[in-house]
Amino acid sequence: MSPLIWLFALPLLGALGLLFVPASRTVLIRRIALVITGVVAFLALDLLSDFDAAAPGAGGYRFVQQIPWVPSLGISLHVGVDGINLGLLVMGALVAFAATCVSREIQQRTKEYYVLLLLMVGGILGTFASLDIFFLYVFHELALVPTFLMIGIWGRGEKRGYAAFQITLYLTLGALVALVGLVALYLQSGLATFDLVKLTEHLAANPIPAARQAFIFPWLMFGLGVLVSLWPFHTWAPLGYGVAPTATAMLHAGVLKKFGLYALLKVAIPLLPEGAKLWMPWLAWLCLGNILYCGWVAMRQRDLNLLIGNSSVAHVGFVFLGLASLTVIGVTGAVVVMVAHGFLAALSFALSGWLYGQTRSLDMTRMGGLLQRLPFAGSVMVMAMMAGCGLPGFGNFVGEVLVLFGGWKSPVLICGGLLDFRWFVAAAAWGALIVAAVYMLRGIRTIWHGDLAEDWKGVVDPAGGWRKMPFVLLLGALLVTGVWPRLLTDRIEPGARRVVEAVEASRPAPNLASGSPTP
Amino acid sequence: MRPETLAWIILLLPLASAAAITLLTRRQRRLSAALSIGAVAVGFVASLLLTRSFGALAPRDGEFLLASVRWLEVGPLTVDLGLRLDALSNLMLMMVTGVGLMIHLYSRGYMADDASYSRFFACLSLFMFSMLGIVLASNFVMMFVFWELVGVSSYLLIGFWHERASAADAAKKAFLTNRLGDFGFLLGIILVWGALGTVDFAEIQRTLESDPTALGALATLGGVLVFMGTMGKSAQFPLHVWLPDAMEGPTPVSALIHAATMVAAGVYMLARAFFLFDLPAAWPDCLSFLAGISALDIIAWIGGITALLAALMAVQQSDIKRILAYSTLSQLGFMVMAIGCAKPDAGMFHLITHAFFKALLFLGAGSVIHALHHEQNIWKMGGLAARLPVTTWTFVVGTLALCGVPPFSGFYSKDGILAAAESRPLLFGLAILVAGLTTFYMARLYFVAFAGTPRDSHVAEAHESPGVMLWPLRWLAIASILGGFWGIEHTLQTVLAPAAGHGAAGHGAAGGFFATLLAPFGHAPLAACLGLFATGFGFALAYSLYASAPAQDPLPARLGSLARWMRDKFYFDELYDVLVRVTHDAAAAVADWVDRWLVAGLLVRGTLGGVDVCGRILRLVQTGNLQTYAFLAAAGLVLVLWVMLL
Amino acid sequence: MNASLLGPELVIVGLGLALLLLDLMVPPERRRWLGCVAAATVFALCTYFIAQSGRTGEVQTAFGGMYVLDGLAVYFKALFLLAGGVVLLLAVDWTDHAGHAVTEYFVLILFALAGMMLCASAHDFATLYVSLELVTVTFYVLTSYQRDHVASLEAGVKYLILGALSSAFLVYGIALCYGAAGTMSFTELASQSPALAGSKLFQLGMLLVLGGLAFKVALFPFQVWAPDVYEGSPAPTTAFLAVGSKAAGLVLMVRLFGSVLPDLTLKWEPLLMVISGVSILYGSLCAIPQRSLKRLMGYSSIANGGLLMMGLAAASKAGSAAILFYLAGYLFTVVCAFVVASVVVQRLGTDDLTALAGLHRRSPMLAASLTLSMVSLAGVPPLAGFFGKFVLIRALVEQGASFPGWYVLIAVALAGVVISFSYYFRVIKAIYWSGETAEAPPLVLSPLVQAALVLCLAGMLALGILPSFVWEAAVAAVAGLRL
Amino acid sequence: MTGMHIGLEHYLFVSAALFCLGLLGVVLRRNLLVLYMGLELMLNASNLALVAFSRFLNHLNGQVMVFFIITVAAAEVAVGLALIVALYRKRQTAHVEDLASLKL
Repeated sequence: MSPLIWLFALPLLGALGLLFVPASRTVLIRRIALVITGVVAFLALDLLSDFDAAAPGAGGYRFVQQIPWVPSLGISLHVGVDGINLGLLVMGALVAFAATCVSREIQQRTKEYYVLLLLMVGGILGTFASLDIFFLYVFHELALVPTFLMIGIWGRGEKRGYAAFQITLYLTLGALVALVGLVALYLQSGLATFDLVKLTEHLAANPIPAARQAFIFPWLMFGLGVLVSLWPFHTWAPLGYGVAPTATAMLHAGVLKKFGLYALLKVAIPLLPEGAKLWMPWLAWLCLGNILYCGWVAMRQRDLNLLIGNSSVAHVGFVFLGLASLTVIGVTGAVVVMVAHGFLAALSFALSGWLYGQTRSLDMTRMGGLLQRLPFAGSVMVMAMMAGCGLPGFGNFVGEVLVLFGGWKSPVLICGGLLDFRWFVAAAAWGALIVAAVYMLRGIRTIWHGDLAEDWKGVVDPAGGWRKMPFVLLLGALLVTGVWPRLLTDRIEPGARRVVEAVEASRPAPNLASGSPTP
Repeated sequence: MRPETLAWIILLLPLASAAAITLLTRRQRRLSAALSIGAVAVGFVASLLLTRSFGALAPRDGEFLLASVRWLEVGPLTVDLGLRLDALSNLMLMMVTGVGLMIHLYSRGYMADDASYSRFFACLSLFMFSMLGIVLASNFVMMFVFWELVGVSSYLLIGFWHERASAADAAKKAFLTNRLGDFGFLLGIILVWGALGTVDFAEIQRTLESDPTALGALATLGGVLVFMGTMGKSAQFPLHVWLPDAMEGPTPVSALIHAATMVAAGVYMLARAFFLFDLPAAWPDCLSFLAGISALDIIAWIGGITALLAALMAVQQSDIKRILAYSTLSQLGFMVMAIGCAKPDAGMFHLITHAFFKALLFLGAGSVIHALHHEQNIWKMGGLAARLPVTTWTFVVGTLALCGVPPFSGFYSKDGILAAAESRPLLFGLAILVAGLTTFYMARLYFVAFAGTPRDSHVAEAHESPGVMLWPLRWLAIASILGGFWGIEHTLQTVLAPAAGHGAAGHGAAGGFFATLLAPFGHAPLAACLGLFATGFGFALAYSLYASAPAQDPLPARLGSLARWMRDKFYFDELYDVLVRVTHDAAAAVADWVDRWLVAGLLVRGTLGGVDVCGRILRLVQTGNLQTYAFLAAAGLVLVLWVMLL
Repeated sequence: MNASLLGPELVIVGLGLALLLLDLMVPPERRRWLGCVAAATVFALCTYFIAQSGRTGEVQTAFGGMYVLDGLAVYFKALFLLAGGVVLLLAVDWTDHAGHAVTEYFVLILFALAGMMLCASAHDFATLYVSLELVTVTFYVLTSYQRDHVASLEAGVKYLILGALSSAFLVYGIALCYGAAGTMSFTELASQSPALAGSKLFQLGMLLVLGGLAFKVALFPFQVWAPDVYEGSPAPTTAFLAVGSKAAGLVLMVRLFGSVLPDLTLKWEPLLMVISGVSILYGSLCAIPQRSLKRLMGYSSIANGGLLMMGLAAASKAGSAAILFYLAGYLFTVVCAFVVASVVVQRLGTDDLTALAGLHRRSPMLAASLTLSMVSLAGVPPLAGFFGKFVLIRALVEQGASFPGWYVLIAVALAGVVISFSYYFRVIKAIYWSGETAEAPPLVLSPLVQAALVLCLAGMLALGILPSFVWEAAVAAVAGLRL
Repeated sequence: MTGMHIGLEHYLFVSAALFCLGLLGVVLRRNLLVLYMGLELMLNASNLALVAFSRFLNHLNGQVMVFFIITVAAAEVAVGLALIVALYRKRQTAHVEDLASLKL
């Protein structure tokens, strides 16, 4: 049995198992969840170390296993990893473990909480392990209800009801629109299978007519875009993450959100190359909306979580830019940003969760000087915020720089060639280096530096290994990816290359009328 | 030991020390300091050892060693974590580690009472690591990486006393201003890579030497963008505003980072990548009105303007550290100007000597501040010479070096710059003027703070600093005196002159001691004489105004509003505040408004509300009355029939 | 002539009659066992049909072709029996608490069940009419069963008048069709299908018939009754109404439009699309401000009717198979919701959403069941509702390849589904995080209710996680359609 | 004999008129019982049409159908009247307007 199956089966079975544990035994429940996510994280790391040794199967995937599910519709539980989803899986597993660690803050209704948490984790990891489009989608949707319930039950503040509904409705809308696109793709391929590997091979040889591609692609682009808070469909994210309990925000912003990007990268672009070429200029425009506009919005926030949320939306813009560039460097960079942003978003929300637990408020204007009381949390947060404004040494820098380099050489022309992609690179660099730095530094300045307000004399730093562990883990992961990026890029690049080559190899379907046989 | 290994040791030891202090020895103050100082000391010794196996002081032409690890390899982009060892980097290594060692030692005394002693040394070590990374970087991306790391360590050190609002603000400002420069730097790097397909210095140099037009129409733009990095890091006009504020950091930090090393990184980068700037002018079509202006022209003029502006500002400051900060700005402008005049060797020479005497001056100022319990206003000092003898004589040595009095090191290096500017009369005149101004404000500082009688009770109680702070002063004073004779100039000429395309001039180390002593008068008599004259004039002017130990500055009365403009730094801060407010902050406000009211409000909430209202209206159909239902059903059916059948 | 095909229907009717007789002999406190016996018998029959469904292929007819037993009929009979069985379980529990004379209620359910099963096999306008009326007339009584409740009576009267009105349309339509085609036999109609599609008179008749059937499925323009009747009727009745009656209408529609008159279907695609689109929007929009659970389910029923109708409008086997699958999932889901609603109304006296507050504490099982049911209705994997919607969308997108107008309907359906999330999830919110009532005592569930819930949950999950079995059955069942 | 020939269309016209009358009764009258009569009228309109078609098509099925309809209608009336009476007992009214507690 492929270890990939255990990766998502363990949390799902764990969720099922927890149902039978009496609700009063909170410590036991917590420990079970910790053990399960810990084992999963270990398995994922083990996968990372075994990855290069495992023999690659069709399409460059490793640890492949396929179990027929609904044969008549061509659905099977097909798992396997290449570098791209390997990175996401490892990231997801580590974030899941960290999220379980920080869930100590949950005191009410712990059993329900951990059941939902494990369900969400299982769904997330299942998504990135799947090579079947149907399961890719299904696993992603598994997390929808837990998200809703977790925000509603354990969320903060009066707005949580509205936020829970908004996030649910928005995500549903995006998912459904994407589903229509996926089904259209499935039907149009004429292969009657949802198997990604087979579809990729088949469509490389027999592409869908360009006009159909151009029609199907926007369904995927906008549907998946909504899931990833593509501008202007982004407002659910800051609000939702702002009120969500820590672990939910970590998992959702860090990992689950990457689904849309992942599907865009693995499904939409390689299978609909002509559509991608046609629509990528639009995506480039919209991602500027993410990078610059949301960065500016973040500058004006008073609530720390809204700041982090908006900055997370802005970071996602880099992934879009990398994908839109349709170059190996850009796509690789996009995946690196996905992984690094996963760690970063999780770390940021974990820290803001701790802070909220201490201060019961995230209103930055009321804070100040907290670094004096919280040297550990403060230092880690400063580092996280530095990572957020693209400081070298953290994974985000590598990803963003790769995206910029890739974008510079992008063949994509915008407005029929009036605008070079390089202008977008310049604008994005402005967003990464200046706008991000402005809001991050302002955040550090208002929260951590300056005089310590009288209200916060009682706050305490995370003490003890277990409390510090999630922060250290995530920060360490960020550092490792930043210091030694080849850990990721060497594995990601072949996958990215396949995607880009699929686009480059595609030619508009030959015009039969004018096609004359050459002697 | 192989030189590559030594280089790795030099680079990584400070990082290891920073990590060890952060993770392990945060509570053991002495151990932390020892780790940090030890790392630098080993680095210094290793740098010296490198000269033996490598020969910084007797370099062979254009050779370098490369130690590299492939850091990133994606598609057509490869980036090495590469160390480039040549005479230039070796010289910088010695300077950075040497001055760094002095300042580390000094900090042990200066920071002794601080609660965050360990954190300070951790940050210093982190800074050393980043700075050495810049020095050793073999390609643009690596340099950019360490460039940013230097920026962040500077941020951490300026904001070291983060509980002080002014320090926190200054740190933020420094980082953001640097980021503006880095924005251009990064774009420049990408641009160069886009045209040449590599980021490696050696490869770019090779390509550009064989084909100076390889960058095409983007050549000058690329150079200017990369130069933006220097503008940020070396605080060149118009990004100079952060450096004076950076004096909020502890004084050793000001000495190390904001005088000797980090701010010099921009100049070092210009010298390192000189081949990129020394290209024929070429602009893309949309910028064709700039045709004919080369990157070096722009660099020279930016340097010149910075030197002048900063010198003018320095004249009317009353904070001892700020005077030195503006002086640093001014000298950095000098260096940049030298490079802009196609004499990177002169710029680099001044960089090294400046590091010695500016570090000395800052440490001396630190000693004063330490003795006066953090009093920094020179108008509350006076008569320090009597209370602080060692500090005073070392300070005087530094001042003389800075003013360019022979035979102090500053004379030789400044002379090189003046000579370089000779070819451009306007810049030359400007440089002479700045030289005069430099002497004027330094003499003013000396007369007001050290000479005369105490103006404040603090001074009377002042005691000389402990030995751990004084010894670095003494050593640096020696270096400031002798820096001109060590053959640094010759080394630099050998390394950089070919790059500048002028051939090795060969003067400097040739001949005996006296030949060296008087060399400037030999090869550029006009520059040397005028420079000396300006120095003398500046001193005379300062003497006439300040030697009588006035209680207040007599200058504002004579200069009127010009003095106010000087004092208020020509209102650049205010101007930038307004600029940021009408551009970036306004954009943020607009975006926020749109987001809040149009996107989240009108679009999202509006849709939700609209759908809700639709539902509420539509369900009014459900009146509960049976006959309404029957009527609706019948009417609906009739409607269907009508549409389908008619 | 093969009257033995009617065996199962006869068993059900016979069982009903037997129960009526037994009622005279069994003492009142024991009468609930009669319901249990009925449920057991129905489940047994259901198992028989599920076993049967594997052996479709040959089409058997009886009564000169008026009655047919093919894959479609078998599939739907299994569905009806399953629904009937669970509803009987629920009815036993409900009557336990309502304190009414019990046996008649079970018997009426059985008769309605028999009517539905006959619907599944109807192959002639006469059988269609009679079987449908058997269902309808029984439901008149079932809806108004709580004679001392004004709401129940009102629901009954509304259902009565509007049901009769729809029957009148249906009958008049049948008359016109008969006039145009000269026959009532589906077999003969099928042979004239292309010609009839052009006849105005026949079209008029079929439109009226469609109206009559639309009433059953709660489709535009006959959708207005559903919320009122759902709200007022006893919960088991509503459950049966929502599942059985809707499915009865649908099986007739599928047979008529899919098997008998495919040409007309193709011609009427726009009409069917409009009907489904309007129903989806009407149901979804009106449900938004709704506070009563049962009434909410009424609107939801309209929207779901519209969704089901999309499968028919797709005029493809994939679409029809999607209807079949969707109905199977819908059965478990809706019955589950009504089991909870029934318990809640009995114990708490109201089905207002505010009454659900703290339900997760008072009865985790009820809370989880209702949650899963809502989630499945909304269409979230891994529950039955998701796969149903998935195959429906697939059928629509398949059509969209030829005519982009389908994407308008798809967009409407997506809008409807997204809106539906808002009210389904509001139920979940009401359960889990609105105004906690601290001292509310726990609700103890009777074994029957537990059994019903477990069955429904198992069905929902099974159809969502392992949809293959039922999906293959649905595909096989529609194999005989002429689309 | 100057009898006019009565054709199918005449029957159908009468039947349609009856149907519409019944429908109007359902929609316009306020009393439940009268309303119910309207429904019966509609059923009878169908019966008339069926019989007419049956006659003109020379086909007996229509006639048989009518028997079914009458039977079913009888059942419907039985249940319906019982219901209305039950309601009347409860509410002392048989007016449609009074029957609107379930709404919105």
